[in-house]
Amino acid sequence: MKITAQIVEKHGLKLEEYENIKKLLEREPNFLELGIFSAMWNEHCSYKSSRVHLKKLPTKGKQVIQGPGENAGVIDIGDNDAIIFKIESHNHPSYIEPYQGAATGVGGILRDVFTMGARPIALLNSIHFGAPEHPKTKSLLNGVVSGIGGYGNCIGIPTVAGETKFNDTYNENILVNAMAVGHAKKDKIFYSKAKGLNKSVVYVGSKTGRDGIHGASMASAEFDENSEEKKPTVQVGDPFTEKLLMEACLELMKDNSIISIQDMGAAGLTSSSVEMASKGALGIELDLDKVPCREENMTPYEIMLSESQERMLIILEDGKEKNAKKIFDKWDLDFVVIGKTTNTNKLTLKFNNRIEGEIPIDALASNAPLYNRKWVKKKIQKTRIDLKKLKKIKIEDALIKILSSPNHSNKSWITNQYDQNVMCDTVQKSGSDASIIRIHNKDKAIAVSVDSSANYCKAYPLVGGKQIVCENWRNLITVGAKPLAITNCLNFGNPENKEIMGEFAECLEGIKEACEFLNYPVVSGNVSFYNGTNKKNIYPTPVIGGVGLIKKLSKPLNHNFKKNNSTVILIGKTFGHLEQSCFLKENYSINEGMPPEVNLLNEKNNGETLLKLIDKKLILSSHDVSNGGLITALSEMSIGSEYGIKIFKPKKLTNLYEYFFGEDQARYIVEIETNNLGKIEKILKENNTYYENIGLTQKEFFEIEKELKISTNDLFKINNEWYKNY
Amino acid sequence: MRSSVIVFPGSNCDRDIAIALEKMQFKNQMVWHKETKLPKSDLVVLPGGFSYGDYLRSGAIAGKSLIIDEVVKAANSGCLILGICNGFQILTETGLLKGTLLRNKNLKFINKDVHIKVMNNNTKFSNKYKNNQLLKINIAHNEGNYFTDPKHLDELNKEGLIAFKYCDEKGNINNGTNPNGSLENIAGILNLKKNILGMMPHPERMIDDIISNKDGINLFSSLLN
Amino acid sequence: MKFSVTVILKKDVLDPQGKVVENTLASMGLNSIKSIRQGKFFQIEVDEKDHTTAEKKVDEMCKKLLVNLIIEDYKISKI
Amino acid sequence: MKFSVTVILKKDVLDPQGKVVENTLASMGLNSIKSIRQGKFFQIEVDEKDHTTAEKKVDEMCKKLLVNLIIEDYKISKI
Ligand SMILES: Nc1ncnc2c1ncn2[C@@H]1O[C@H](COP(=O)(O)OP(=O)(O)O)[C@@H](O)[C@H]1O
Ligand SMILES: [Mg+2]
Repeated sequence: MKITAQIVEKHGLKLEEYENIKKLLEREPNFLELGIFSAMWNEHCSYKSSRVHLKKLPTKGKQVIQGPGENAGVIDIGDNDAIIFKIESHNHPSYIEPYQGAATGVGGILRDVFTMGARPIALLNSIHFGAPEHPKTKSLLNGVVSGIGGYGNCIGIPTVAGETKFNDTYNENILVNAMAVGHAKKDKIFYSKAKGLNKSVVYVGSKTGRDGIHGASMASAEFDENSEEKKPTVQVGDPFTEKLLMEACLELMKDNSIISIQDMGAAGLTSSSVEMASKGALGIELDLDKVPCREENMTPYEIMLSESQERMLIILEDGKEKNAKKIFDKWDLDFVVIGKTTNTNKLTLKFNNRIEGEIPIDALASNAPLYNRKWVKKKIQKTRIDLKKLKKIKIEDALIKILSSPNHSNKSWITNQYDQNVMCDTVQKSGSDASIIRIHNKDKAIAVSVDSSANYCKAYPLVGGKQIVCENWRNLITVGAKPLAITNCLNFGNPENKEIMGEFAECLEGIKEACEFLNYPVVSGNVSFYNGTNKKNIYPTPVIGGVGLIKKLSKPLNHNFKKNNSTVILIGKTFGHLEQSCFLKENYSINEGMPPEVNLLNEKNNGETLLKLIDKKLILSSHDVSNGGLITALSEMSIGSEYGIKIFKPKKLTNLYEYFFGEDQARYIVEIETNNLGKIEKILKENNTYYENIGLTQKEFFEIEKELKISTNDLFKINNEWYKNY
Repeated sequence: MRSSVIVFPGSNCDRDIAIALEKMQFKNQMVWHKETKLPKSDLVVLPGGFSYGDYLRSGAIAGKSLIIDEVVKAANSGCLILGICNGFQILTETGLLKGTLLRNKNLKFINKDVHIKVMNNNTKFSNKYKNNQLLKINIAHNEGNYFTDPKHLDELNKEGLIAFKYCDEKGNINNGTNPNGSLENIAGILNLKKNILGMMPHPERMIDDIISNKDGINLFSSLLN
Repeated sequence: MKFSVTVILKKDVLDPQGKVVENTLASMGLNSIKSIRQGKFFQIEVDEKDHTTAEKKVDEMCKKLLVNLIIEDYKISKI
Repeated sequence: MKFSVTVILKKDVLDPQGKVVENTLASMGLNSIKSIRQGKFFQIEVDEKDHTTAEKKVDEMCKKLLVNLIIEDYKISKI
């Protein structure tokens, strides 16, 4: 087949890129080779627009065993235990087919984690949908949720945390990010780097079908009216086979058979083989006749580009094939030696005893395009919203509006569809600031949380980037965990647009600053560009997934009030920042202005001080103050509890709306035994931590003196109605 | 007591139940579904999970595996058999228990802690509980909606073969306290000889205060009794 | 030789899926429905020359695995 | 008026259920099987007198709810 400009374009390659391919090959590629370049050089695999910026992220620390660059990040939690985790997007496939898109997203991220030798112990997700009124939202939402549950429940890994958000910026482009967390022994971690010549390259798992051919280039293209045509690329997940694959791999990993192992994710056999060879500075030769195929007459092109799920590539030590095959036979999985490592530094593809394609590995990997795309700084909107000019609203009504809104209403209708308890190590399920998973057979645990704040990032990407790292950090602290490291999924619009690229660069700068200051390194992540349709880009949505350590597990700490008549303290200063707040958005549909400022010094100090109090067992319950401000946080502490609170009117003469709904950062609310107050104040003062005594818990009622009084039962109802009527 | 846990491809509560049994001092063995011999056991457990992905009908394909013939033999000779969740579904598919488990009435997977009432404590599986005792136990299933014909239902009631019923924290048994649409709020049943128990709730998830509660422990200690 | 098998719950067995589908369709405004029952469908290709033998094989598959005879009815047709 | 609708995954779309069923039948000794694909089956009764209107209604139900057009094909027949 003659390669025309049109074919090149169809492969998502720019003509300059095609010229470059010819130069690297010193000839024209054939169709198969073009397909391989297109898979490796697209945004999803090459990170061509993001690499320049990603390099700036802090990725090191005492706790880091492996940072970005492998299938997942690895951190040390002591006693030879390691935690392996990563987040990944599956936005485009989920928009086309929500159930399968979300399901295969979960399947993919799980493979990234168990590939490295970890038994997955928790799943999380961050899902973003368009406006609830949008005609597509409901079915997308239901499809995605059941897809996530369908996969995770079947494979038997608890889905323990996540976030669900609605915003019309996602009307035509939803976000589905899945995170997996696994546990491994520190001295038994597996990497993807190939080593040694003439080693067997083994294909294991499901058979290869025609599914998802060009999925990776699809994930790197904007949607347009023609996206319908791209539908045959939908992949169907098979969690049952993945369960078998996981058990078989973990069984094989018990001895020393494996030199290198890599899941087949985006761009399937192509990217997995190239990645292994590239990291090991080797060549790889594949005999495509040997690849187990599901359909008849599959071509080398289809075999190399298929994105069939539940497959892995393994490089074995000499002589280990027989024993390894036995294991995969036991689990009824295909196990075929399909090639070997070579010293040619080339990817060589044979079919019917003919060489059908041969490409230098470097041309695909290290010589892939790298763009330092143009970007511009965000023009900052300095508006001042005059509350007095707005229609007067009662505090009570504003609160009810927030608590009953789709974004803030209780999400148990989602989480009840996920098995959160399988594996019997879930100490705290979703519904709290962070979930807690015990390390099997030990008395320590990890805390996990995923967070995003697109509105803040849109308004001011630099601060938004910082803020979201801090919020994630706070969520781990409130359950008593020491935050260790993060993974991040960067969901952005079209990087060829300099405003969007600016959002990316600035968000990343913010993330970097916060991570550096908090010693909270990035160990893995994923970038998803081209989220949007017809030039309408989504809000910049970096999603942060954090992992923290609880060294000695005792009763889990959460935000529900525990007792009558205990003292409630607010840690951190309240300035009353209302711009970009939930209060203005939900009640007045106002989106203007700047996000709240982030003061990293206060963040760090307030968080670390709270951890000290928690370690001394002085805290009954704790919660961070985020979206919706102080009053929303306090009502959340009452909703899940039989106790409410009597809130004192603020002493200083402040505007009540600013005081109660302001979204100032670095704040926590804690409930303490009233007779410990002195002791706690002393510690707070010693640590230069600002605090206020804001109220006392009481039975049944949520109350602000002389302002409002609602029963906690009613709050619960208000918070649980939305989905029932949707 | 010697126990055997059968492991099917796709079982995923096998480790959890094994831990519970060992904690309760059972001498436990894991038995792969392709085995053709069952080790000497006083108790055989069919664990929860998604054997064969729940494809076709939940429990159907596991019901055809090699080891099942041995389990049926053991059951017929009086060995105690416990099927939890997917294990319950397998028991109905093999005919060891009558009736069937249909999709939950809301067609959604349900995971939550529910209350169940002990309906008969005069069995090998429940003698450490009191009659009408309320337990708070985790459920996690797609197909827990128990259905059977009127004649069998009658037998279940007359012979005291209903082991547990879903209820609320006060013990009320009605439509509102029925999570999945199960006939008469049935959460678990026995066979006529009362040596086989199938139940949807997961007692193995309720043996540890830090994780949940200890309401499941007495099921295991009843067996040891 | 190719066959299709349709499997449906017996009349007196509750069909939660059908019920929900029915309600959903009604709530979507498609209300000329009188009733809906949901079952399974199989497309089976067997390696047999003779129709009767082939159909017997398919029947055996149904009885032994595909159908739960206690609650389901089935029908085999050649396609 | 009564219709049956059969729904099956499009060619080339993975059918994990069909695959497992196929393997199970083979391992049970029913090995004249060449391939099996599993789909859905609906029995629908509609309250319409006219065949064409009725079938149109059923088709609408399929398109709007019963069938996932992205990965499935369907067929309506009168019964
Ligand atoms: N936003 C990010 N921050 C840090 N590391 C990233 C980010 N995005 C991608 N990476 C790293 O780049 C590598 C390639 O990512 P990806 O292509 O998603 O991996 P895979 O093919 O295993 O799914 C991984 O090591 C990943 O952790
Ligand atoms: Mg990977």
